[in-house]
Amino acid sequence: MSAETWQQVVFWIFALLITGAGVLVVTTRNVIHAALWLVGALMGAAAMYVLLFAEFVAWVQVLVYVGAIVVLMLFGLMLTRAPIGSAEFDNNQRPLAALCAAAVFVVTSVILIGAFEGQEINFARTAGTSTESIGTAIFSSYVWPFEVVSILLLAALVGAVVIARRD
Amino acid sequence: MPVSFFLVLSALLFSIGIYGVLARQHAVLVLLSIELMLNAVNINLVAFSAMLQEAGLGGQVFALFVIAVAAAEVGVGLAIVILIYRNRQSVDLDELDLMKW
Amino acid sequence: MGLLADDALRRVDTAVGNRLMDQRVDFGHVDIKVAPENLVEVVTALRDLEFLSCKFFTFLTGIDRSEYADEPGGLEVLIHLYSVEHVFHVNVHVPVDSEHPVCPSIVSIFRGAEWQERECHEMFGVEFEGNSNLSNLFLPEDFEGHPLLRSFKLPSRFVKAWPGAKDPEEASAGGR
Amino acid sequence: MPEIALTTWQILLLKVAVILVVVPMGALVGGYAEHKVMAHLQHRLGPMYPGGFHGWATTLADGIKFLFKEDIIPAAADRKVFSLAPAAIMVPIIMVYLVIPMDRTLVVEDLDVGIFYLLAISSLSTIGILMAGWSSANKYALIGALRSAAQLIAYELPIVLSAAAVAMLAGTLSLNGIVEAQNFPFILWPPGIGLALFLVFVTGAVAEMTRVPFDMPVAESEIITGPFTEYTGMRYIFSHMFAEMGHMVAFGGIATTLFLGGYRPIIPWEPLELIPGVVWFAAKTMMMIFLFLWIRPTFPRVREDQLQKFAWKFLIPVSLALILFTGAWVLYV
Amino acid sequence: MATTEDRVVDASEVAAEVSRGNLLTEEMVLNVGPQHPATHGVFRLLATLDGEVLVNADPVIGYMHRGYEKLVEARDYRQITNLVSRMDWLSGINNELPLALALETLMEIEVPARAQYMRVAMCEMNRILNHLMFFASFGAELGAITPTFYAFREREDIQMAMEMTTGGRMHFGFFRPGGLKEDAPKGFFQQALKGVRQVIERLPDYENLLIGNEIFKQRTVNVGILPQDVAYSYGVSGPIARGSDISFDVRKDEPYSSYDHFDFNVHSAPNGDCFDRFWVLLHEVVESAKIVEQAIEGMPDGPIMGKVPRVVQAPKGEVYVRTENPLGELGMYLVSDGDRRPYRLKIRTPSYSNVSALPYVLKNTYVSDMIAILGSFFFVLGDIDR
Repeated sequence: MSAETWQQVVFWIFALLITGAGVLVVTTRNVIHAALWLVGALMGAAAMYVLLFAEFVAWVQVLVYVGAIVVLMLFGLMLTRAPIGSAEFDNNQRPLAALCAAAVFVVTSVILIGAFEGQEINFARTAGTSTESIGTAIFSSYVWPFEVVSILLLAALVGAVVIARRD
Repeated sequence: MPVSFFLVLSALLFSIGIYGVLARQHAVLVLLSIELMLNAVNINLVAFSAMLQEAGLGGQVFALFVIAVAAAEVGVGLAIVILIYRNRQSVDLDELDLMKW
Repeated sequence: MGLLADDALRRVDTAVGNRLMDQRVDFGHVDIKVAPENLVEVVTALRDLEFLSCKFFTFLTGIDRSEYADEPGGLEVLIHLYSVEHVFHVNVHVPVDSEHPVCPSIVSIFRGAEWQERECHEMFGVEFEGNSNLSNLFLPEDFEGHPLLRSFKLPSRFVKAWPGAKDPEEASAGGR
Repeated sequence: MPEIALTTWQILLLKVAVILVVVPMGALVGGYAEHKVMAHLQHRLGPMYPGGFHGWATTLADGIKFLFKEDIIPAAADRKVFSLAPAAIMVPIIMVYLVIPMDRTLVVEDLDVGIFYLLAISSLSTIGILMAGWSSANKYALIGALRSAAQLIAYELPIVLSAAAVAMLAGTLSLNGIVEAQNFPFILWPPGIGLALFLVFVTGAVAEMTRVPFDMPVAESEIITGPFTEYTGMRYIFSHMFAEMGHMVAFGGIATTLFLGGYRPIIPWEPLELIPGVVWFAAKTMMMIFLFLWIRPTFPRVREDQLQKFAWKFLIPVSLALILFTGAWVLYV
Repeated sequence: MATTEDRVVDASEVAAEVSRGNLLTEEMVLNVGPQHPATHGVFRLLATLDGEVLVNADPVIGYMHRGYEKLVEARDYRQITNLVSRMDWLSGINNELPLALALETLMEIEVPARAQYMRVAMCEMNRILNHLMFFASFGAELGAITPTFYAFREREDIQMAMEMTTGGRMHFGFFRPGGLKEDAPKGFFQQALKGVRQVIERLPDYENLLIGNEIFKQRTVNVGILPQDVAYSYGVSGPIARGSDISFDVRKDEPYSSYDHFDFNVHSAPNGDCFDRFWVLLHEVVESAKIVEQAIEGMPDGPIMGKVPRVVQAPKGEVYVRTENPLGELGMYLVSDGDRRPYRLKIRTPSYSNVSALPYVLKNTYVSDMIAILGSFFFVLGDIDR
């Protein structure tokens, strides 16, 4: 089998994983299970990034998203002891929501497929992007957004502390 | 590999996220759904970045920024949820119709 | 070394002598007898007065003298206090009614009395007025009777004599 | 010797097989070392009989004993999560070994972002611990899981920061590159900074492994091994014992790679180069493991709030300052 | 790093907030025990938690209640000697002493000097055994495992000496009203001296291992403070009381069994926290070792049994006798109506009174401090439940 086929196989496996896990996140009846399924979806996305030669992004995804954000979510859930178990967490607008989501999906897919028809990702050309080039990109072309994001993070940090403080 | 594979996957994930945001009552579950949507965006960005290699690494860099923003969002979001829970003993978004407490 | 017992008794006498039913020295310890209604006052004085300062709460228990040889008596609550400063002991005997034993609680004076009163309650059935929590401390919640009363016989004593009371051969011959 | 031609795939499989042997062996050796090192530090013999020589088979016997134990899942537990948790703890630990270079070529995959991969993967087992603690339906387990998560988040930062400083010194994120950059091990050179970074890393590592003095999440005398209270038999072995030992060996290897010059001799001197790299690596890793084991019988356990304060108010500022110093060193020296 | 003081304030402040109802957080009831490594036996603590703060702690005892006070009423005195040594199983021989003393007081028996010195030596050796055990367990509770093994190594030699004489390692049954069961066997004195000298020699090292450790200090200093007046009103005695600045030791205040012949200090510490309790405990070990040395070196010759009638039968009367058990004041109030059995024997055990102060100390502390406090309260379950 050619490398191309292998990539296709890997893509389909992880696409199924992401979709399945995503669907379970929004339908499962247990909040902790939902968070754990989100881990599955995120890991699948990380695998996608590896497939797309964005290794650095993939590991940042694992480190920050899975290692920190989801842990924080689980931590918060267990700490507050808010209802976790098999209670009904959905409201009564499920059909409407499904309809809405389906509409969004259909419309965007049609537009996207139409717009990017025939465009290929050429894996042969890509020798993988080195981490160094990402660093260079961040600190040259994108240094302003980087600073803005830093300030945003700082603000969020302060904000979270202020909100959650007991006084 | 056609780029539209990734785009459709991303659109699908985004729609799942939309469904979750609309249909869920539990605040944390809504946050989780938002994470799904952000990830859909990331897949898009990275796929475009791979497609347009000559144009630089903007896609990947922005994916990193999105992750950073997601971290900030979860931090503040979770703090709010905990605060609401502490004051109202509930994280049901449909019950939070008061603008003050 | 601390006070001689006679000196201690004199001090107790000056402090609360008019409240006592009986006072004497027994094996170097001051023995006083107090009616339940005067108990709180006497114990407070024993603790707070400078020249007594019996601050150390040793124990509180009951004694059922109903089968005491020759001179059977009633039920009494016994409180033992000790003065760390002046090194002397006071035994406070509080005679209570055997049928309906009631005694004022001294938890407000000595915190340690809480558990001891609970124990005394379950073991002797003494009601301590003012102690809000008199649930069983040692015994199971559904235990019936007050085991340290003399009228409460150890059932096993009747079913089977204590093995050491007889020679081993004899005991093993008796079956189980 | 006939030339054996192997395809990339075959080599990869072979390497994975080596890893799958190395990890359990490492855990076994770690377990045995823990028995004996601690015994001798405490003036006792430790296990002496199984296997003949100094009770070497004790760990094996222990493992076999656990194999035969009943696998109990509490009635109130969340069955799926409960049974998956040991795997979620174990798999990341095994995956860590994939990138540690044991010799110039003896590494499964020399990733471009090696350090980053290590840090990302090793943070994953937290999720397993949270899963275990929550699904056990036991208050002690839940408290343990929460403590564990809080601790791992807090101590991840010093580790990441000190590893980042190492990456700055080496000018690469690849682990092989880092080893090659260490003509003198980083612990010796740059003087002071390297040692301080090493100490920060080791402190963070001990906390990540939840060993004394940072073993609040599994404190036996308080919450009775915390998240793993309800686990029995093989699940217990995998989630706790094996994971702890695997973690310890892995962190020994990481510290060796980052600070002690990995598979290279301690000083660049020709005769020392004759000794194979694997030997150097193994010796240094053993030393690190001994250090970890030495810490355990020496200290009491710190309290949860002291632990958090230590991380946030001392370790993280110190490691940030060290990053600054490292940057200055790289730029101006 | 923040000092421990502001942490203490912190916990009580949070608890005060909770009680004012300002914070709507859920309280969780945690069952510590009956089987829990930190409780050393079947002891249950119902802990109401608010986060990591203990809002309320309710000890539940009685799992080991054997009803000694009832049992002794049906047994004669020679049987009781062996019964009481099972109360505080870590210091068996100390438990036998007050019973012997009570009977000797009532029956007016003179105990020969050699028996008295032997009693002191054995009681103090037993005290060392007991204190070393708590040294071990306290370390283990705080996560330091090494003290356990060191303590047990030191215990062994002394334990051997005890075993040589009495034949038992825990329940000795060796004191009789009027004296001892037997004289010391050959080699006992050497073995005992070897044991205590080892303890004196090595104890500074152990002190450094724990007391000199910064983490240990952080865990114990200003944790679980028991103020002096509270200690009095709960009747707390022994090393715990001395840790709360109460210089109260029966051996000094009302010497029994020739304790006035020996030169020793009573250590007390000012703060009443876990550290002080532990400090007192460790220093008592050295004092006890010194007493044993003095007793053995000055051991008089002579009989080991006074003039005791063939049937031990106490005359009518009531007496309260107290001794300094390793854990505090062990007292026996003996009411005799002239029978071979006691009419009533109230046993005042130290652990019972000491533990009754636990709810006070545990209030508004952290969960992890709870373990340190439980460990520093040095109790034996058999001694609580009797």
